[in-house]
Amino acid sequence: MDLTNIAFIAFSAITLICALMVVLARNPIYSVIFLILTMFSLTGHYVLLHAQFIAIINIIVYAGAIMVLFLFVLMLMNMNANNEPNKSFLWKVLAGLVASGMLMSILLVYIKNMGDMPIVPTTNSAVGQALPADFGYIKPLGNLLFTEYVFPFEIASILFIAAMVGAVFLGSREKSTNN
Amino acid sequence: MHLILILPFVVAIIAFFMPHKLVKEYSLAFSGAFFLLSLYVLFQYNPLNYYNFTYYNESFLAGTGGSLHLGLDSIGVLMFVLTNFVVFYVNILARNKSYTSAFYGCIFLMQFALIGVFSSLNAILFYFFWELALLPVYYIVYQWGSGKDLNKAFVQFFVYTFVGSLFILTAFILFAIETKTTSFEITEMAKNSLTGPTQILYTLFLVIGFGVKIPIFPLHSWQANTYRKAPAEGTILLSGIMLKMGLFGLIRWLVPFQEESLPIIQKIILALAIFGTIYGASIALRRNDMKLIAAFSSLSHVGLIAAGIFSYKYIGFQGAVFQMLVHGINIVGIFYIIDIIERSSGTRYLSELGGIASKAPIFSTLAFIIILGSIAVPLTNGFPGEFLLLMSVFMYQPILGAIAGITIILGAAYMLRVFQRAFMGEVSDHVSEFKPVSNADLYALGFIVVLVFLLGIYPQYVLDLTANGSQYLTNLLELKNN
Amino acid sequence: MNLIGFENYLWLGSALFCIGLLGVLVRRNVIILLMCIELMLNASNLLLVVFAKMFGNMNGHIFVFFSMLVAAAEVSVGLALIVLIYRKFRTIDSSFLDKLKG
Amino acid sequence: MILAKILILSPIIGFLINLIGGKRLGKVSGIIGTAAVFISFICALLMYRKVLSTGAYDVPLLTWMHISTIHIGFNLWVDELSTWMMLIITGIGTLIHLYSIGYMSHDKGIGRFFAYLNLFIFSMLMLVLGGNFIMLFIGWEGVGLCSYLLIGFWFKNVEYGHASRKAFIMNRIGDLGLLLGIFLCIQTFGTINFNEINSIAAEDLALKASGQLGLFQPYIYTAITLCLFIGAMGKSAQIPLYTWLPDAMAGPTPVSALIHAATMVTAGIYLVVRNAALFELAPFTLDFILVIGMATSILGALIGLFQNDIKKVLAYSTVSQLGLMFVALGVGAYTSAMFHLTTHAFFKALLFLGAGSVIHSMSGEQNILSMGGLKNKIKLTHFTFAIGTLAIIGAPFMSGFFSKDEILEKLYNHSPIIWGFALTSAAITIIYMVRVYTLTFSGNFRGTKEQEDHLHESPSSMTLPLIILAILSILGGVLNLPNLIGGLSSQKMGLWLSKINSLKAIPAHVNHLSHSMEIMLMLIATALVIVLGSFSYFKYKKQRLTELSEPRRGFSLWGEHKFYVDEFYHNIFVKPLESLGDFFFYYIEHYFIQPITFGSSRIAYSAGQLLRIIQNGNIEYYLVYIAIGAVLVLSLSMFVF
Repeated sequence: MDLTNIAFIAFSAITLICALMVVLARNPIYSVIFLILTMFSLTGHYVLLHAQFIAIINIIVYAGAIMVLFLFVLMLMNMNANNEPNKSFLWKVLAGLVASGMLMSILLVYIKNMGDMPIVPTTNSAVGQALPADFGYIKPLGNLLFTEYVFPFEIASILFIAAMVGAVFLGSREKSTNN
Repeated sequence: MHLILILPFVVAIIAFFMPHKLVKEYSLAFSGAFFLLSLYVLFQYNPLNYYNFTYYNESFLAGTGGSLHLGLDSIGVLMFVLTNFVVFYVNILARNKSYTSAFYGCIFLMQFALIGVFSSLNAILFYFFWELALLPVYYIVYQWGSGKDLNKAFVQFFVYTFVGSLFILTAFILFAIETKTTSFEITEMAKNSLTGPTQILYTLFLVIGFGVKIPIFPLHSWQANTYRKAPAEGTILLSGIMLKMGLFGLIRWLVPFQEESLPIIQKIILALAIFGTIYGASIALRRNDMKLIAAFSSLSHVGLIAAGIFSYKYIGFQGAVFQMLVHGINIVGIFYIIDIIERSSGTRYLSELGGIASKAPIFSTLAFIIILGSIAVPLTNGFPGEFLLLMSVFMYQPILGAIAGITIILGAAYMLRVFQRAFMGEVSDHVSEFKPVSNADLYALGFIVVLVFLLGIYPQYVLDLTANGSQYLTNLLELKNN
Repeated sequence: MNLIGFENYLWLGSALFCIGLLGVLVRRNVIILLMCIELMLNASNLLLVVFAKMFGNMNGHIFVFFSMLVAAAEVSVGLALIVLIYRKFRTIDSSFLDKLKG
Repeated sequence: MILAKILILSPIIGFLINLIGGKRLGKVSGIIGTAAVFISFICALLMYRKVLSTGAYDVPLLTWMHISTIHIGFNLWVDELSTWMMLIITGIGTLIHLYSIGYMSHDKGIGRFFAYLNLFIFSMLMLVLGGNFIMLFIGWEGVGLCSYLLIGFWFKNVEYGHASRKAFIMNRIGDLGLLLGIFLCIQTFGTINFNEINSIAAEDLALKASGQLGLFQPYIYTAITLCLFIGAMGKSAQIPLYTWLPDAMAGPTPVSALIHAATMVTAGIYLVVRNAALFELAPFTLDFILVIGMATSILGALIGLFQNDIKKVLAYSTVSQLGLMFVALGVGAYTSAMFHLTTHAFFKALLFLGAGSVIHSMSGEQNILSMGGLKNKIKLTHFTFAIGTLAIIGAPFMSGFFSKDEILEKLYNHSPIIWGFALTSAAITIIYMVRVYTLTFSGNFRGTKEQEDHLHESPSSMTLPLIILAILSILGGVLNLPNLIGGLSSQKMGLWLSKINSLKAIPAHVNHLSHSMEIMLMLIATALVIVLGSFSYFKYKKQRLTELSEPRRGFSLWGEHKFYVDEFYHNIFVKPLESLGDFFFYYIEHYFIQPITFGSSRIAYSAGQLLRIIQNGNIEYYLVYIAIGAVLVLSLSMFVF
């Protein structure tokens, strides 16, 4: 039971509990807060998995930007009160059934394919060869991104612009109709 | 060749964007010019070459097995002239009405597509034009049609023709899969041929696909409804030239690929076609709506043509091609007459008509001659074709020939009934205010009358032209059957 | 150094995904719906990173990168839409938003 | 060559002038029309001389069509038979045109009338001059068309329109038979040229006569000739296709005289004679023709007995006489049939024109019950009509006597029973023709006062043809006197016609009747005429209107209603056919054809209705669907992978 194991268990527990709280919290503000906590714990996992860059942008983009956006919108709508009506019991049962069905089927797939998976983890990658020294660093990521994936990268930037324009447009049209 | 094809397209594009006031004269002038051009092409035509005016460009539709391979064989050149003729008449007729420029654009677009259909030597290209030809007519029927249940009729028309087209495409794909060819050029395709069940499937699919358009007996229900609802111009386009697309398709894409003769299918289709002939004629005997009568008479006539094609004989092909041309001319005339009557008296129902002959003698004389042409009186153009067709069916099977012959009796019965009810007798209320028929209309009908006599007295000109095409098909069949 | 079984990560990712799904299904607030979708996205991100480690290949990281990007775009447009809906209907309760009824 | 062309073209030019000139020409159109036919008559006479001196010849005009190896051209074949027919057509045609100038002078459509008449002459000339079946068929349909146009000449009358349509359609039924016969000829012989067909048939006849197998099976000949005879039935109004001819009397009277008595209806006879060699090879068909002809002859005569419309009586008499001609053909007496055709053309045209003159003077009245005692009012008409009546009943030494006697003699030679039947038909003819004559011309006038005041003799353009035809009706017998009277070479017409290809091939029938037997037959016929003629004359002379018009009972009622044949046809053929059309339209179209599309659209529609329930617009449901779908896919993937 070394430190990483403890860290893994701790992070996992926080992730699951916070995720559950996101779903269960009555107040949307609490949900957002718990979601942020989930993000942080996931960042921890990323660090454990040698994905330093991902960990950092997870904090910056998700916890920093997106969550703030959520909070902002909630504030804008003045939605901190616990005013959401409950769904019917039947609906909840159905949702539970579907979600657990999903979990079960995913797990069944895992179990079925378990033989193909490396059971004993090594310090190296599972397939045997040693991890490169700079695994998860920014430099190889950048290399990949700007050589092999340069086209999707550009496409993504266009998508971003489109989203930005869309968001601005959606926001502004409302104003003009209000006037 | 490609210029002949491109020109209507250019004209169509221009027509779409023209102001409504000018477009009428513009399109009349261009359609007339096209008609003259087509006559020029006809006289330039060299019957010794199998395909004239060929043009080949690989890059068009590349990747689908298609290519821009155009050429007119002798059957195609006749249909090409007929297309231009019909479009010209549609434009003459449309002169009396106010249509937007989109209408004229559609007509020229259709002309473009039809020329493509009749000249494409590549199956995929053929299918491309086939579909393209349908689009404008959908629009014309839907936009300018009238009468209640237009939607219903339109949907019926659409579903039928569209499903029919899919059958054609399926047949071509089937051919490609079965013979493992990647080329859809007709010259390449003709080197292969189908056997056994695939051949039956191919035949069946093409017969269904083309049969919808022709229409062969059980696939005809769209016809009467659409004819009634469509504007006169649309009806003329549909009956004058679109029907010929189906028949032409059979000759071009089915007959050359028959490996062994298909006794059973051939018999079934012949029987259906002949049954349709009698069926259409007997329905036409008692109908009140003139357009409906014309629709069912059309069913009757094309049934006979299809029967002639499926008798797989030289005279059958000759007769079929001749009759395709003649039926195109006569049915244009008949719908033109119906339109004049409807415009002048406000009705096209026989029960409300009568005595037009006293009001408009010249018009009635012309109408009578065109009607004679359609009931195949000797020395009019209907006779040679019907003679050849009946003969070929008779030679195939005397009893079928005799049954098919009943159509000439029934044809006379219903057509003369129309003439008697509409033109003879006492002047009815609707006819008493019969507006005089304009000179232009009389000249237009007069030209058709001239054609009626010309083709009736000297059919050999056309027959000489198509002899080579028909002989080619006959030889092909004999070669493959031996 | 790292002795944690990969399968544990799989359990974790699946559980997280299903919690997100549960949230999507039971909550009526559209914003929370969106947040639960983020949860599901994060679950898949986690697994992508795990597989990257497993195969010693950084392509997985790239995908995480793109998926974050798409998530950001999605959230920005989605929230704009929610604001619009809210202004129009004065509610963001998904049970009442059924104008698309066919 | 040029003569034949002028002969053919002259009427068509007349037709075009009259058609285009129309009303502007006025009365001139009659002169143009008559002149056109007269020119043809002159040509026909000149051609007769040429044929007399140099024999038959061919005039090719234009190629109509090649079918593989078969060449079909517009070529005229001028031989003894076609010259003969030409002379009848143009000669009688000229007279009737002349007559029509007077008869139609009050009609506004006179230009149209003469146009149609000229077109008819053209078609008829095509028919008899055509050197092949297609030419014949063109003329054949052409005369049918003209007949249609002329019967429906007064097109405002709906009844006339029906009559004309009926005539055309019944003719078309016959035409179909003829067309099928042509197809069979092409299939069998590979040619449709009369001469070639006849020479093949002649060869076959010779082979079969010498006991060999021959070229073709007999059933082929039977099929061909039956098909051809169906055509002849339609055109020559034989059972079962005769009902159009009486109705055709709706047309102007000159038309009835020209088309429905003298020329067009004899086309069937011409067709058979033209292909006599073929028919000779098919004994069954000849017997069939004999039976049909005999039945028609007697039926037509019986119906004629009970009709009151003067033109209807003449029409049924035409049907009956045509039947007699077919009987003659049936026993192989081809030239006798042609002889009777000729004399019949003379006296029947005369009778019709006379009837027209009567109708003209009676201001359109056609019912003989309203006439009577006209012999003093319209003397010339009466005189010529009387000659016509005498000729048709076969009074001694009139033309009809010789022609009928020749047929009867040949029939007796064939079989006395057939002779008996034919004699019955002739006897009935005597009764009803004398009845018509008596009721019309003797006794007292039974019409209205105005009609009586208005009675007048017809103009000279109408009486001149009557006189000429009367002379021909008397002297027509000279053309073909029996050997008994004129010696061995007296049968001029028979000798003339025996030169044509189809008759050359046929071996001469042996005449085994003795001269005394022939005299016996003649005497029997003469006695019949005298006895029955006077019986009928005195029976009807004194009858009053009340007696005549009292309702008929039993057999005569049947006769008055033409034995209900029209009604029978209407119920057996026309109605079922129309109901079939309605059945197709209202049931098959609606319950079988339409559902092919509308059924499929209905299936799609109801499927859409079902699926609509799921599509409730609420995002929550959609999410659940997605989730359930995902679960299902995942669980399925377990089994697949």
